[in-house]
Amino acid sequence: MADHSSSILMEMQGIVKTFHGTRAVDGVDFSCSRGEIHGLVGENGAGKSTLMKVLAGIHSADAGKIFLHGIERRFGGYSDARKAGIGIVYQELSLLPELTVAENIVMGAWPRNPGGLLNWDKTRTLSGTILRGIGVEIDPDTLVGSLPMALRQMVEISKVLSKESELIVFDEPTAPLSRDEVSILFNIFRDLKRRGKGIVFISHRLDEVLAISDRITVMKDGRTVVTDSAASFSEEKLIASMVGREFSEIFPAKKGSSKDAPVLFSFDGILHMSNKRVAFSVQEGEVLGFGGLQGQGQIELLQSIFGLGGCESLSLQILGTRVAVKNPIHAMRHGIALVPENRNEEGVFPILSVLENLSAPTVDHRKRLGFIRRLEEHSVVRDMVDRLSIRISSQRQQAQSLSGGNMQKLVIGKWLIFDPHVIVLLEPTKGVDVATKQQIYRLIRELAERGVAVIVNTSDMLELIGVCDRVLVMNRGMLTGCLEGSAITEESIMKASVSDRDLVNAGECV
Amino acid sequence: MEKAKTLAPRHELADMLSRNAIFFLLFLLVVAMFVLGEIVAHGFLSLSHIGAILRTASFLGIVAIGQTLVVLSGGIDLSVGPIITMGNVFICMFMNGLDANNVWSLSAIILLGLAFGSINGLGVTYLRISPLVMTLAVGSLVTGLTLIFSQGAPKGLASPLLREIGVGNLFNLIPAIVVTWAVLSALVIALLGRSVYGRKLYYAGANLKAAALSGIRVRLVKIIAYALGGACAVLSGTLMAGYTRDAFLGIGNEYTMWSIAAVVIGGTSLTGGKGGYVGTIAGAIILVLLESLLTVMNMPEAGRRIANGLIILIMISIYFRKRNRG
Amino acid sequence: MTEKQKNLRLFVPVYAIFFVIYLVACIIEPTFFTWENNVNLFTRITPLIIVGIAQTLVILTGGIDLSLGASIGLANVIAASLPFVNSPANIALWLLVPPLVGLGVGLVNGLIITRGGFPPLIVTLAAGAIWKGVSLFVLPEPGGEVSRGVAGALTGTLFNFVPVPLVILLVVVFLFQIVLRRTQFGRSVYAVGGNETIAIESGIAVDRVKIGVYALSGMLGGVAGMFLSGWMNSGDPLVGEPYILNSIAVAVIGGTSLSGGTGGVVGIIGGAYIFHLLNNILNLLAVSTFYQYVAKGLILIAALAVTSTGAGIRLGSIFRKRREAESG
Amino acid sequence: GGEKAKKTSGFVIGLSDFSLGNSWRVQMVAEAKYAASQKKDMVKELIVTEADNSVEKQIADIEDLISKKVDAILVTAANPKALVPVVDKAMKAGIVVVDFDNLVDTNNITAHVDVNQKEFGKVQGEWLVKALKEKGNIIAFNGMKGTTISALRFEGAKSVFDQYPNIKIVQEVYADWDYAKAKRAMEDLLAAYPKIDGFWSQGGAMSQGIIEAYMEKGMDPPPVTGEDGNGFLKIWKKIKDSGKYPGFDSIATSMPTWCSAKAMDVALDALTGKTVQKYNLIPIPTITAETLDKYVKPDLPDSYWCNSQLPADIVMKIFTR
Ligand SMILES: Nc1ncnc2c1ncn2[C@@H]1O[C@H](COP(=O)(O)OP(=O)(O)OP(=O)(O)O)[C@@H](O)[C@H]1O
Ligand SMILES: Nc1ncnc2c1ncn2[C@@H]1O[C@H](COP(=O)(O)OP(=O)(O)OP(=O)(O)O)[C@@H](O)[C@H]1O
Ligand SMILES: [Mg+2]
Ligand SMILES: [Mg+2]
Repeated sequence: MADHSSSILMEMQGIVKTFHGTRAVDGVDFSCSRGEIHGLVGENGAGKSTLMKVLAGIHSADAGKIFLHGIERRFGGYSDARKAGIGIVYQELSLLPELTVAENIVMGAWPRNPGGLLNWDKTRTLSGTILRGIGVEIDPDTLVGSLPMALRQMVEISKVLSKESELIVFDEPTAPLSRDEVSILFNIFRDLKRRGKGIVFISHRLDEVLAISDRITVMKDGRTVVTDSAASFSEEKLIASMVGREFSEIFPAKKGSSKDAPVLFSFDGILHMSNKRVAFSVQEGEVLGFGGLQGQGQIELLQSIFGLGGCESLSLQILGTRVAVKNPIHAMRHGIALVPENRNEEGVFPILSVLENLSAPTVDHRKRLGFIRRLEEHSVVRDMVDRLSIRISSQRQQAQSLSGGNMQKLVIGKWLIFDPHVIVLLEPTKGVDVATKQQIYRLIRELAERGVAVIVNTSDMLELIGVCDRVLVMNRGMLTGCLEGSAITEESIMKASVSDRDLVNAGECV
Repeated sequence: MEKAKTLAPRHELADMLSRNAIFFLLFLLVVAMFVLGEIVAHGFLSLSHIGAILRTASFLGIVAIGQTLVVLSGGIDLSVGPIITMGNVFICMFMNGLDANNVWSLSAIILLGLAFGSINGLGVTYLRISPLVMTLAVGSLVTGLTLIFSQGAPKGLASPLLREIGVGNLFNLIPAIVVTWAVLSALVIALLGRSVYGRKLYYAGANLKAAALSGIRVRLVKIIAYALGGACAVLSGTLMAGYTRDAFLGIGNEYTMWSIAAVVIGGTSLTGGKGGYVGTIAGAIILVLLESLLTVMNMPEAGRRIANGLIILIMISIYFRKRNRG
Repeated sequence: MTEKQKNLRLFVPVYAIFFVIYLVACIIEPTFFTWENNVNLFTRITPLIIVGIAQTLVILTGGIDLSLGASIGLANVIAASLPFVNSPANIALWLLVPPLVGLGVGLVNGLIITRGGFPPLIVTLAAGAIWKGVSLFVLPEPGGEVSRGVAGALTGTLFNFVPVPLVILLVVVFLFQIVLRRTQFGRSVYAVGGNETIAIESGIAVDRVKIGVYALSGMLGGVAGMFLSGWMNSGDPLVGEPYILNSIAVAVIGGTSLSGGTGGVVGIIGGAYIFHLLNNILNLLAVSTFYQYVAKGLILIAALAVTSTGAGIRLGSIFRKRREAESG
Repeated sequence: GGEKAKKTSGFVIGLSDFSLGNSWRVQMVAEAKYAASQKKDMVKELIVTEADNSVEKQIADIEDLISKKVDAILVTAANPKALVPVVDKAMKAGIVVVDFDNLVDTNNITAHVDVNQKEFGKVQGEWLVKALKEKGNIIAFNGMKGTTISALRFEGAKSVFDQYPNIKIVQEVYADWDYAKAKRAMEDLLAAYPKIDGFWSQGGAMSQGIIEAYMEKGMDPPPVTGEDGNGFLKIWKKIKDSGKYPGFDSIATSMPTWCSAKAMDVALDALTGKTVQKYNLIPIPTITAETLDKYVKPDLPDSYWCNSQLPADIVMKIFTR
């Protein structure tokens, strides 16, 4: 530790931050040295992002001190912190989709002519250089809104790199990235490290944290549980200190293979984006996963099941009967449910109550003469709150006052009340902590066992491997992999996700 | 969960109190204004004057039913003024002063209101035009049609029955129109609080995408809100014809902004999905009461405008202080 | 998609509609395509363009300014109440005071909105009522008088040929195009309207930008009020009323989205023309005013349907953005 | 214009009205149209524009009429000052311009056709003072705030009231000549003032609203001045004939709806080279309880204005379904 203190870049002492009585950060000490990658982990809501936002001057701390190079500093806002050399890559991307890549990168610090007017040429060349520096080739004039998520994350990173900060905080930058992209990012980390910058790296992917960090801090309930060198942690140990107990197995046991189980659901259609035919089916008791790099047509394929378009000549069968689905209402009529990926925009009603949120798809099931049977609604909702152990103080509590994980439970819960035959889950554990993840995995398994056709799309490789009985891998709008049982490994998924062999066309996949 | 359950009752009570605090506040404001009026002008608090105020508030209150529904759905309706005038002009034309025409005239006028309201709704949902400008355009359209059909000179008369509703009193005390308003209010409050449609309206207003992805026909829900908005506006115009007997062009003009002000003062959020009609009732009464108070105080036009602006500012600062405190 | 493509998508429809109407007008009514008539049109659209820009600035930040009518009205009555002798001092006064009054109105709006965190629609609605009251206090009924010299300067011609309103409108549009495109303030406007939190996190002084747009909006309202006082040769406390909603319509037809963050002033001229061409043609065709309302309603709906980037949704498009994204 | 004076027929005439907000204005326009139809030999076309109470739109309307190269423009102005430049422009273009009803504040115009609005208010005021025996609290009901007519009429009335120290105007109300607004204001005023001795009302439909507010409360209305709207005259006659409200009496002054037709005559005279007077005053008849029966038209609708030159069949076409 002694040699650390000589090169300490930033130190926070006794930071406290309260939101309306909730102690988000409760007396935390945290530091980062030159050339150090400091991993920060903890459950959802542990206070990681809040701590970092205090560091960046976005929140002002209720108590505590921040030192840069041993000098105490107070930041009135992010621009202060940025001038002092702190950069932050936000967890929720801080990019404006309607503006160009170049402008997003320089935003807040536009290059200017001597006359004071913005210099667009300089903006373009500057951002182009930075992007190329991290191995990304995008036209700086492209609108960010038309980029895939992974590229957006890269733009977000460029945005911070352009500021030449001394300490850079990366708050869950890897969530939308593929393996390759993560390794590019880690190369950037190493480069920054070599140049003596400090890095704070927050992630829920513990293997990544263990792989890249020098030191790791674990937070829980707004406090620091432990800070130690990365070498002294194993994944099990990390999880144990995060959740405060031993964690035997995150994933529930899979169902044994049963080739002759009846087919619950089958899909056949031509994907718009590739004009290729895609077909698959789900057997009883089976959890079907979709994998591959992001943006290879998985979302189009799966959303079309719910009547949101994306496929032509669509033919869906439920228990052998053909069903026509042109919109979500048709889909629901046939018992199809979809849990969207973007919880805040597509999933919850933030200003409505827990009760109203959970009741949304099924209000029509509980009506008499156009009016809602309120007692029944209340009890149905209470049962679901209990079943998913959603932490609320009252059914009339607004959804926006819940934590992210609990919000996710609302989104899943409302479809469980609907009691679907087929459920499509898009990124069901995005931004959800380990304990909640475990619960959601159990739930998925339970649904499958109860005869629901479960289809999961996730960018988390471990999740695919741990949860799914069968995994379909897509690449460029084609099915390029169909893996089952022990064949589901990281290597096989990776191989399939870069393969160009259209299995449906070759007749190798149903 | 055990913990949550035992905690629940106290939370619910505190919840309810804070939820309803605003209604107490609005109620207090109404009382204070009445008392102030009585101090300024003896007779302000007489039953007949209260009746007169409630009657005027009824016209506004009924338009504001539609405005509340539209605002809850996440929109706004600037066409209510022209649609009120259309209702006022056309009902007199239809009825022509004869009770025999009542049934078909009323049905026809309500259909007209529903039709133009639906045009608003269709434009907002299918053509994806912002409600602010869509309803503005429809307002212009409606004004033109009203002028063309009346050739600038409204014809006909309200029927005796309508006239009775417009100016008559029940038991020599309560204006019949206030009773009409009360009945409609009860229906709307039940619709919003208890019905499936009402709930869907909140869903659509609170998060359109999430509602659509929960299998709610958000377009239909919105179109119905606008259609009901149109119906409420023509109904209000019709009742105004009962009050004035003849039709007047431009009778609805000021109701567009008034109805929005009533909704806002009543605490409904202009971003949709939050609020209800109870507040709007208070909002309507407060606005009319203010107008009346300013009349007896002999306030010049300039002062009236300022007072109207101030009361809105004061109300929103109360709502938002509360919200910011959490 | 690149920015250029987006801008084409935003502004081309407006001008397409404008040219179609203009061409049809030239064909059906010979007096339409006279220089005199076109000069009349320049004069009429100038105040609408000025307030259209004002409203666009505010809308770009995700706000709205319903008090524009009041700032126009207040500046207008104050302009008409100023001494109207043609002395240089008076002319300077006349050119300075109304915009400053508008600026004051806008500043107050901006301060209330940012300090209180209140919704702009309600604040400006209420503030509009208050300022309208003040205008009625300054000049209870239409009247007052404006120096003919100044009035002539605003609505006359330069070098006996170039109509001053045309110059004004071109300069204003050009100026604000530069402001929006090339200044830090202008770019901040887009950032704030795109996403306020992100703007804050990018180190933009969001409150200052907001106060700035409301102040500018008020000031432009003041300029429009001044222009109108010159054109009308007098003051009218309620002259701004129709401009409240018309400015919003023009901004939207001009390609600016009411949800903020996209759009600009390039489409404004087309938008303002679409608005005024119709009355002009129908007047020239001697069509009853009654039909003008209907025609205006219909053309507005048609124009909006083509240009509006409203917040409604198509079910299939819930994931559309992403799909576009993924196909490149 | 000199060269146009040679023409004797085929004139195109524009009428720029500032608003069509009430039945008086509708009838006024109808009078012009009727007059034009009676003079088909001279008037080829009458183009009516309506400015929706907007000064700006009226200026634009007149500019368009100039572009259209009409022979004459009849104008009733939204604002006396605002139209001066555009009238100048029309005069410069050699167009005959005649203003009427609401005049334009200029001398560079072919002719004015005026009804003495001050006199209108003054006659009403004098009658009210006499009816109240020079003593009492009165309320003044004005028309639309900001219109010249409303201001001039009140000025005339006030000049009378100011001479009598015992006549007190306790309140001025602006009810836009509108029935509903007047009635609503009355409901408040009745609560605020225990006793009002009389009303000076500029007329329109306001007088009717005032009286009906009293009658609906079962009270006896005091003297109320009014205008010659048929609806008001009918109520007045009903009250007079019933004898149930002894406290009520009235006088109605009259603003002729045919002032537009008169303006057209003047314009045609100017166009055909006849000499026209610069200032043409139309006298105002007054209606009292004695002459009431002569004016009221029980068979015609309420919205009809009795001082009219329109034949009954046209009136019926305008005002009935
Ligand atoms: N702006 C805010 N207002 C109110 N509460 C907040 C705010 N930001 C965070 N919180 C609360 O503070 C706590 C800590 O949140 P924070 O975002 O720091 O967690 P986190 O550790 O980053 O979690 P995650 O892994 O989910 O990103 C949570 O209870 C959260 O709900
Ligand atoms: N924006 C907010 N405003 C008010 N209260 C909030 C806000 N965000 C969170 N909270 C409160 O803080 C509590 C704790 O949230 P937090 O995110 O820490 O939960 P958590 O236990 O981490 O759950 P999860 O793992 O599901 O995220 C929430 O239950 C909520 O009531
Ligand atoms: Mg959380
Ligand atoms: Mg976080």
